[in-house]
Amino acid sequence: MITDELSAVPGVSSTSEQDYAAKGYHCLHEASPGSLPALAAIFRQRGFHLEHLTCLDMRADDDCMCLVYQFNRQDVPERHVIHSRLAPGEAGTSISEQFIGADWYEREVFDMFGVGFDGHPNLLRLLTDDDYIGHPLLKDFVDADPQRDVFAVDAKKDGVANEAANE
Amino acid sequence: MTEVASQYGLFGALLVAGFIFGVIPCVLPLLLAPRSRGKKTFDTYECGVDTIGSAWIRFDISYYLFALIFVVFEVDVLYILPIALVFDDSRYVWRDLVELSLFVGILFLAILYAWRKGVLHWRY
Amino acid sequence: MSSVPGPAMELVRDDEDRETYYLNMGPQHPSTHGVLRLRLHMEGERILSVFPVIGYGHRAHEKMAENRDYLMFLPNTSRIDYLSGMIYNLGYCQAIEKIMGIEVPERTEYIRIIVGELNRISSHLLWLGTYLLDLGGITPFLYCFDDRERILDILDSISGSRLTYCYGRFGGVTMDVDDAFLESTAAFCSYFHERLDEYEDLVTDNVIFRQRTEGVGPFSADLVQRFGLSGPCLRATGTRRDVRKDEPYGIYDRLDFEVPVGKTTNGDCFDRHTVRMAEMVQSLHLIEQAVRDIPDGPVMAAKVPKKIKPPAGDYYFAVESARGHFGMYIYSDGTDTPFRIKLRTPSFAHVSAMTEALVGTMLSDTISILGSIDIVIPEIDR
Amino acid sequence: MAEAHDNTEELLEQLGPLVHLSKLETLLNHARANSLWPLTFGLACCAIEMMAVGASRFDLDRIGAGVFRPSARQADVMILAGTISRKMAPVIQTLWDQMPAPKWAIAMGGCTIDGGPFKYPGQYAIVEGADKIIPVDVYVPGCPPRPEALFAGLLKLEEKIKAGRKGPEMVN
Repeated sequence: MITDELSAVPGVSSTSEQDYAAKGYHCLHEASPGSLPALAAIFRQRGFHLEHLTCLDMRADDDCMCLVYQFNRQDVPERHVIHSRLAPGEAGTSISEQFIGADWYEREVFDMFGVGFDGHPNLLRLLTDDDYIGHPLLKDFVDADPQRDVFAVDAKKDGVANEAANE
Repeated sequence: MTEVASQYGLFGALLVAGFIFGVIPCVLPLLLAPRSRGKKTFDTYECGVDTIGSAWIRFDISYYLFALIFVVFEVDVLYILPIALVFDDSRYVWRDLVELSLFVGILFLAILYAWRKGVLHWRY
Repeated sequence: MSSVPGPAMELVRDDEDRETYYLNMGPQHPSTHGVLRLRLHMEGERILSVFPVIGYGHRAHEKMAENRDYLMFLPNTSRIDYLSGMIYNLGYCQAIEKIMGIEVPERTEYIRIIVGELNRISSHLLWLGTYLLDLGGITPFLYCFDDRERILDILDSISGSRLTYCYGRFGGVTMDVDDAFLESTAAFCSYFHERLDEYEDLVTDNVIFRQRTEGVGPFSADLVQRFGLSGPCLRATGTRRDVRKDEPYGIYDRLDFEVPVGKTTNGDCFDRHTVRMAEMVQSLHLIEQAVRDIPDGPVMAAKVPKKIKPPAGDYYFAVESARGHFGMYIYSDGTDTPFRIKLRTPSFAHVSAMTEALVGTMLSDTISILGSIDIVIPEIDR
Repeated sequence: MAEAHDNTEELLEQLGPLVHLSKLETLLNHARANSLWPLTFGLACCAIEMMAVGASRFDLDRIGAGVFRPSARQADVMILAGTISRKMAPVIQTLWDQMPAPKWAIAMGGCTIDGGPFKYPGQYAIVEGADKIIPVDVYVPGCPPRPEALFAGLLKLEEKIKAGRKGPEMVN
């Protein structure tokens, strides 16, 4: 386990072993968004790969957007989950230099949650239309007109309505 | 003289029939088929999305050379059909066979030449 | 124009450039296996850079999970990757059983092995048929689908559906299997063994197939690590990694089967093909063992809580689907509706790897590589 | 159906043939009905069942509809097999415009009828029903519909064509 090496990275606030049988992963880390590239570099050298990266919209209870990174080895299973809390509106830092696969995961988090990533080469929307307004997986997302007539030639026009609804 | 005139007459009739035979399938659908026009009907079809950038670019030479090789065999077929009509005398079967294979063989040499020169190897 | 980092930096084409052009291998294309769009920046037949545009199959599965309680989300799981619908469905059930600590009777474990591996074979058969269709061989598609129909008949007889099964429940399965099911499965296994040898002679040793796949689209170990590939694409590069062996669920640890690995370790299309063919053989072994030693007994756990309310916290559970490592990251806030379910699907990583794997190949090789990684679109777009 | 398309007058103009010969047209309709060329157009799960219909056991070639044309320019019937996502709707509209008349549309599966299993309050990503974007001739319910159901849908479409429907008339 490389937990000691990971916790040495500045910005990693807590590291706790987890009961793998119940939780499904070995180790949980709390890390600040800034320390992610350094952690990713360590994982990269140790032969880990990024299993997935997602976001939790926790603005309701403790007013933060929690990024969840998950790394795992490819020969012996050793799963590390990293929670990195962001203030609502703060941007994370991209780890696409170390793991180019993260490029798409970050674009998906941006598309679905609106969390930007500094240093990301082309932060575009991944799954919804390029000119889609609003971030659907947020808890308080309201689609202004769910079945708006798909012929709405002026997507911007109803985009504004969408934005107003989401203010 | 009438002998020759009827020959030309026959040829002229054949030509006109061929032309009509070609034009009818083009004109008939214009009259009989229903038509539909949409916003994107006359755009180029590219998997359902709009094309990006123009296609007026300089293509690689190997496309052209491949087309040439096709033309070699095309001409070959063009000549074989009339020959098949003429070579119907059963006494000279072997002579006809040799003549025809000579003709096809020479054309095939063109393919061998292109092959040896590496036209078929796709460089780019 | 956007730019993708790394060697697949997209060359932005300015207007004076008369040499290169953009080609949309777009949403409606016979060999993208669904609605995937690849924006290829090409010069002649060579590809300079690829920018996959996905989202044409986005159906908001994860938003749906936040609107449904745990049981109502169950039928949805087999529609994420409809080719391994049974594996996904049972995987979701096993995840909730592990979180809630529900014990599953012995007989159900064996049934889950049988139907899961049958589903894997049917998915690989469909891949083989459509892959050869991409490469130009029309008839193997008909043979593979004919065999696949036999599997669908078996699975249809117990679960009632052919493709999107909802056969699993938390704590067991809905229908018990009878002897007729077991006999037909055993008959299928013996029939399918010779059939696989036929496919080996007809397809694997076919010269044209070899030329189109050997050495085409090799995946380096570095690429596999940076993109996080899994399943046959990972095993083709020689890494012996399979969720059924490394993090065993159900009774996979009790049954013996090997994890096939690519012969030449440069992980090209031919290796992916041989790995999938060998996996079908291993699945047959698994099914035969399960059919042989299936015990009698109930198929539903005795005590299953009416309302599933997992304790708050986050959990991760992974199964080995036909395409690779399918994982569910479930974040529960203690209520009966999940706070968030992240579906970690294998094809998402495989298509993102296309930005690098396709650079420099010719268009016909692109179709061969794209077919060999066996993608299912709603699994990418979720 | 009329109000769903009130702003599409300029989008799709459906004109009948210039010359109407009724006997000839019935003959043409029978010919069209028995040689439907579907567009290979799989969106999601129903596409697999559409492939199964085209394969050896259910074999669409028995009714002459087995020739799947990848290009929209050569297809007669568009079988919408799978969920229509919002990003895909303009593409389907483009493909429908680019298909030559006479053309027909079959909405296969619950998603193309009214959103099917993906219709729920928070849904933001799909078009609930294929008739919101293109005129549909035959609806085949099921999730996915069994191959026999799609077969029945195609036979129903053939009946419709033989009865002289050039395509879904756009009542604007």
